[in-house]
Amino acid sequence: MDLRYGPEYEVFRRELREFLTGWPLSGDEAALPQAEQERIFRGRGIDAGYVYRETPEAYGGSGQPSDPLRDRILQEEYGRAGAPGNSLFQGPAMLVPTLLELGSEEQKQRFIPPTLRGEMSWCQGYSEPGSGSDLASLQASARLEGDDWVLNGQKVWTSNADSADWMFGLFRSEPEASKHAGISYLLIPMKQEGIRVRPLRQLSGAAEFFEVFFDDARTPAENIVGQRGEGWQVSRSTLKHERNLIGNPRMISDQFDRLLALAREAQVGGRPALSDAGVRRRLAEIEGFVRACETSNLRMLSASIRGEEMQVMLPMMMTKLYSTDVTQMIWKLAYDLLGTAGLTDCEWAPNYARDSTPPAVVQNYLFSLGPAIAGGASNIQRNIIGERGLGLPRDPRPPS
Amino acid sequence: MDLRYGPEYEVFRRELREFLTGWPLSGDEAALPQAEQERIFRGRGIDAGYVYRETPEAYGGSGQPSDPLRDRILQEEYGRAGAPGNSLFQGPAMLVPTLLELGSEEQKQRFIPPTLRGEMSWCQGYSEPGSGSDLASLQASARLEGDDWVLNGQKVWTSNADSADWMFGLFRSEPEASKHAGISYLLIPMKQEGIRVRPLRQLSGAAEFFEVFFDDARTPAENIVGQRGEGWQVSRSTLKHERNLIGNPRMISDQFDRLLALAREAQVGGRPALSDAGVRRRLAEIEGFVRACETSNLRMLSASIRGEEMQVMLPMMMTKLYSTDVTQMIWKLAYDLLGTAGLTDCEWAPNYARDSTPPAVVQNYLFSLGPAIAGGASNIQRNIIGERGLGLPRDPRPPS
Amino acid sequence: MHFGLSEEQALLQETLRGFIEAECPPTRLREIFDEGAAHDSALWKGLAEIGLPGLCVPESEGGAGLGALELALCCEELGAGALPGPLLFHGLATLALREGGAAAQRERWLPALASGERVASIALEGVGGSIDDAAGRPALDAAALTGVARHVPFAEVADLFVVALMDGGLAVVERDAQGLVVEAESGIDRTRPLGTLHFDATPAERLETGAEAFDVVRDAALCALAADAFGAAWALVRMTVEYAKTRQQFGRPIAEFQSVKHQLADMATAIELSRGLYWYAAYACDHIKAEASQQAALAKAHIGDQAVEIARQAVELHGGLGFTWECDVQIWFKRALFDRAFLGTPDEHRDRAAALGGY
Amino acid sequence: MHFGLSEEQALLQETLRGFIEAECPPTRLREIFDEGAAHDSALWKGLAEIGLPGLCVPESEGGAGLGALELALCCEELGAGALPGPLLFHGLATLALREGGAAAQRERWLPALASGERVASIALEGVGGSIDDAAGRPALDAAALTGVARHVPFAEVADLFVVALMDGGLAVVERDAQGLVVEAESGIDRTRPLGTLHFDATPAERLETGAEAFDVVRDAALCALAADAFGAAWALVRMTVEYAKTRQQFGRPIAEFQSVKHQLADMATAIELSRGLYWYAAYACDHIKAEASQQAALAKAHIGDQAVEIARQAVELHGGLGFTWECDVQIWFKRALFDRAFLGTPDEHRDRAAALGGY
Repeated sequence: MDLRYGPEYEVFRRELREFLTGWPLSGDEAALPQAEQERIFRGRGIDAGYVYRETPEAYGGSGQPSDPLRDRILQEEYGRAGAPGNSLFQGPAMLVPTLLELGSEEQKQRFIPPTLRGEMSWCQGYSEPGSGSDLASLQASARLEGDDWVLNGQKVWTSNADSADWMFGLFRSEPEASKHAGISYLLIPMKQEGIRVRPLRQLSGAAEFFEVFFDDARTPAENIVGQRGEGWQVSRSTLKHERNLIGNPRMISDQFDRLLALAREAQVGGRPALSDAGVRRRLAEIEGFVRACETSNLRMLSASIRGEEMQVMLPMMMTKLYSTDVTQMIWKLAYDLLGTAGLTDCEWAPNYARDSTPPAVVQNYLFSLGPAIAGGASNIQRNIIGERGLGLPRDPRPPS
Repeated sequence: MDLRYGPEYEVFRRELREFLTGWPLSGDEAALPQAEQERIFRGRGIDAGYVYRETPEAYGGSGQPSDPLRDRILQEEYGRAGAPGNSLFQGPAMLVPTLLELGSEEQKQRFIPPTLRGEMSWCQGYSEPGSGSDLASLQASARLEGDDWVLNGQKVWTSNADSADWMFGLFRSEPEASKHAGISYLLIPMKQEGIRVRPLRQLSGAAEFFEVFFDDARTPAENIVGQRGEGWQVSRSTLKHERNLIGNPRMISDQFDRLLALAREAQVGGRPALSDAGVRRRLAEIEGFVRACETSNLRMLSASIRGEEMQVMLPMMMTKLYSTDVTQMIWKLAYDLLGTAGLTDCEWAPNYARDSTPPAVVQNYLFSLGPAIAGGASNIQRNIIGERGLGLPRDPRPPS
Repeated sequence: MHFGLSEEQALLQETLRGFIEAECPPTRLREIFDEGAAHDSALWKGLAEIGLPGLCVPESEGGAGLGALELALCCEELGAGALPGPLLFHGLATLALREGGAAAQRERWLPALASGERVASIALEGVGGSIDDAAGRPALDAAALTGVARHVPFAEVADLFVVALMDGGLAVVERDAQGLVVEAESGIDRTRPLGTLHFDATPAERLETGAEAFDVVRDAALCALAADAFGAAWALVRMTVEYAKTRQQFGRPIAEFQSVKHQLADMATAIELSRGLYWYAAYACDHIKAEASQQAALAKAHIGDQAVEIARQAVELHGGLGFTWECDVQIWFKRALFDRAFLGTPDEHRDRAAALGGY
Repeated sequence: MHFGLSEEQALLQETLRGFIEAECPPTRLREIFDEGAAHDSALWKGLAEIGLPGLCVPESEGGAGLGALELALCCEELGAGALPGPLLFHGLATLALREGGAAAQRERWLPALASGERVASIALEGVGGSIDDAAGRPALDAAALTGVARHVPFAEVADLFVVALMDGGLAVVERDAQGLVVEAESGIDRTRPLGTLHFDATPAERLETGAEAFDVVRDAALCALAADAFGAAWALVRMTVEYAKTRQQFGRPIAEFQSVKHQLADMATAIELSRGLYWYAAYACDHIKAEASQQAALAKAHIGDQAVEIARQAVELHGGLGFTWECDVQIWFKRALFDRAFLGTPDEHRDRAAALGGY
């Protein structure tokens, strides 16, 4: 065990910090629209070998060898600087790795460069109203008619569906095949008559997701990734990339820091919250969980640096379930610390967040309920841990 | 809603208190052995109509009409006086009601009077090592040979097996019949060659239970309650009586009072525990659960007074699961309050209990783990609540 | 000895339940909720027809003369139906007038409140944030009230406010009194909007025995909120049970998955067994004064926590749907959040219960 | 950057694991446990042969010169095997001598401790009951020690005690020193018996830099206890997984019941993801002094709580069997109870962590 980064990486970090002093832009560039400024700085990052590191230069990346530790340093330093680096949008983060692995040469050339440049935006079409944790039961259909796929059905929980140029999605193309074998992975232009997008309001009142309705929408036959009926495997590859993004190591810790900042301002029973033994103890209890997340993350990073991912399969399966619970703990206490101010949505806004526009605690509290549902409900995660992680037998299945 | 008992019951309570001033015994009687004193005072209670109230006089009870409110008053006042009333041993509490409902006239005459007088003691033979929550899978066998049942197999978790004169138990008498239909309910003399009793030590170190081994043990053919193969139904009747004993309403509250007394003596971080906001809040949180138990109990008592048990079926199903959790909460906090004194078994013994021989908190803590297991594990209770209480479908069963 | 509902009490609940089912079924509730117009005058008129605004008003002033228990029993039904409207707070205001008002004050205000002709609300929280913290409340000097009261339910609708004062007493302020400015708050529960009252030398009348009445109203309010949360939690359990029976995943209703079934069993157990807690506390308000404050604090804290935890699980068991605005679960979830936070969080009431319980 | 075990560290764990599997399998463990003779000289000799008593002793005094991290890694294996014996405490005592002793003191005591010829233990708790509360500890006047130290592991076995003093320092007392009376305590964990030391003007030698060494030993001790609890908890999870696969009820292994499976998944998750907590804290003891005390307190509190909760569930999932003395679950359960309470409960260490964390 050795938590020092070593001289080579210290140099890398120093150079990177120097580079990041270039953000925010200055001079004439500072007057450009925000999106344009981001595009410029991201381009410089690609040229410097910091952004889209592993994507070949031919497709618009910087063609660097894989190096999870450099990735971590980049994440830390870009995060600290608040600078635009690797986009977290679904196109660059999920579709591009999938195309690199399974796309045709033509698809790679056509889709990857504009996606990385931010000129082509994507949304993901997986979930359906009837298919949540049991995703493979999806019903939206694709029928090959001449040179086109004809699409019908509905997708839900689609971020950015209102603005995206394209969707990558799963459709049932072989209705006769078994559940998992009848699905194809298609790329679909969003701006067409057969597609209608409706905002999906969350219980918090915000509308960050959309429903997408397909009514004889079309996409050319060649816009399929992988073979017909193999879409399920293709999408697993995407999910693998999602999982491989170990995630921002500071994500939970940042939330805990915000909780602490809130606790410094809050009152309990008319006295400062931090003078209350019960509050302090709840904070320290939560900090135990937060540090557990943080150190688990560090452990997975280490394994990935050394190519020993298999040795941390168990913690990798467990992380989502755990961090979901910890996030809920954090915002539950934050909500409690509001006292009766929790009765109103936006009343409380002391300087508790790092960024200048702190979302209300109430919003965070309500939002913290989401992860237990999204991307495979917590009960599904428990099945996976029990069966794949601990070798327990599968549930008895009903006659099918 | 009216929590006053009304004049008739106030008179009853006054007379009862007067009667209970007779305990402890005085004069020459005070010199008798404790067991003899208890026998005498219990006999006086029967004569006065206070003890074994609903058992006909012919069988040694006091032949009074059913009155749950008088029962409650008796429980409260006998409890306060620490006087011997209805025995909680399994003979009077479980076997006698079963015999009254399903025994032959001969069985009633032979077994009930000496059992109530404390001259014939009983143990219960239900659980087996392989049959815990799935009790009906029991394997101990009874084979009719001439005029005797011949018994083989093993029972476990049997209280008082070392001292009891008789056992009432379940045995598989019809090996060909289906699981529930092959069981008989038998009465068996314990003092015989074919029965061996071994103490079963609990994790706390105490040995309050026994294992009982049958090796061609015998009991006369007539010692069967109900018909051959109907033992499961007979035992359900016994369990019904067990459930109908709503239980001492003060059981959980008494434990909470002991927790409070302990908290008054304990230190946390070198200061009195009760000056600590976190401890006070945990106590009040637990008190919420305790009062929920107490008031639910009161509600069930009320329903039973008015013959409206059906209206409280749901809380009746839920009570065991809940009070098990609450008991664990109480002793968990008590154990915490010990601090490092929890490292040793018996070190801490301030005057926290009402009675003169306080069992150690550590023992209580360890013992509090038991109820989640005994008499149907908590998971089984949840199935019952879900299926019978909420009308949820049964689990899919494996092919049998 | 009867720890259960009398026929009259059961009938009261049934009547209100029937009214809500008929007049504010989920479809109508959804309309009101989305419009944010929580005071529906037709609903209020209907409630007035069955006498509910006068529930706690003495018979001599045209009411039913009932107490904290009957108010709480009604609140269970309000919570179960997530009924929009000021009935809970109106009931508490009438209780304050009954307990704290001189004869003339009672005669002056109560009849119009009993009939439902006028609507009252309560303003017990100042800027201190703690229910027993009087220092942050508005002050009454002669007959002029100055200060701020926050989180006042139906502040924009009520004709009359019972306001807790810095000196521990209570005062009555009319809606159209001079120097009263009402500012809407962006409340979390759209079935019960909130507002802030700003008083600037506003004419107000002190209730004769307001200090004693404050304790009565506070304790009854905690019971009423506990009951509302209890009703809301049971509604969420029922809703989730029904959803689990019909929602199919992996070829069977999710209710067949043992972990779902057990979660539902735990939710139902947690709420059902706390029913007696609010019953007893409310009964104590009416009949066992010495126990009322502690029992009310325990009931509010306990049921408030349980209800929100049940709501959280109800969201989770509804899957993606539960996370949407469309799904009615959110209406009850926010109802439970309101009941838990209004007049103080569980922690605050546990601190009070510990002190009142002598530990 | 490598947050994982080096080959040497992994080998250290494997070696100890192999030793325990071979020399103290459950059958042998059970014998030792039932006899209550937790210091088994054959086991100690075996540990000495693989160099473990000298783990934290500098190479110059015959040890391996390793640190708090390696000690904690060993403790994980000790906990996993519930190995009876004083190794954990002996290791901490050698750490105290290394950090606090003058050269002459190190040379005098460490070689015999490194070889395992003599056994040492620690006596950090006085009669105050709180780890940082010095007032209740024994006092050293000139070279005479007076007072009481409680909860001293292997008090009846150790040849040497490192004793925390009222003035914040540390002293060394030999077992056969005059005026030292050892009184056995009825400890909860039979793999690690406790005793009380009564000192009456007992000859003792002050360690040169004992006050600094106290902090080092305390933090290393908290990590070691966290690691022991971690190992014990994982052992309980594995044991329960195996039991659930074989125990049949209602015609199938209970592991097929979803609620059992999910409970096991939660147990495994709770413990596995806290591994890094003890790793990091122990690493910090060796390399990031500024973070060591807080991280050690958090790890001890967190893992101590998780392990006991896992043990409680392991008992429950073992059904009636889990409640018996016969069932090995109790051995690990009590091991976890010891690790949780020894040198302070989770609440106490959370209070310390809050203060150390600046909140």
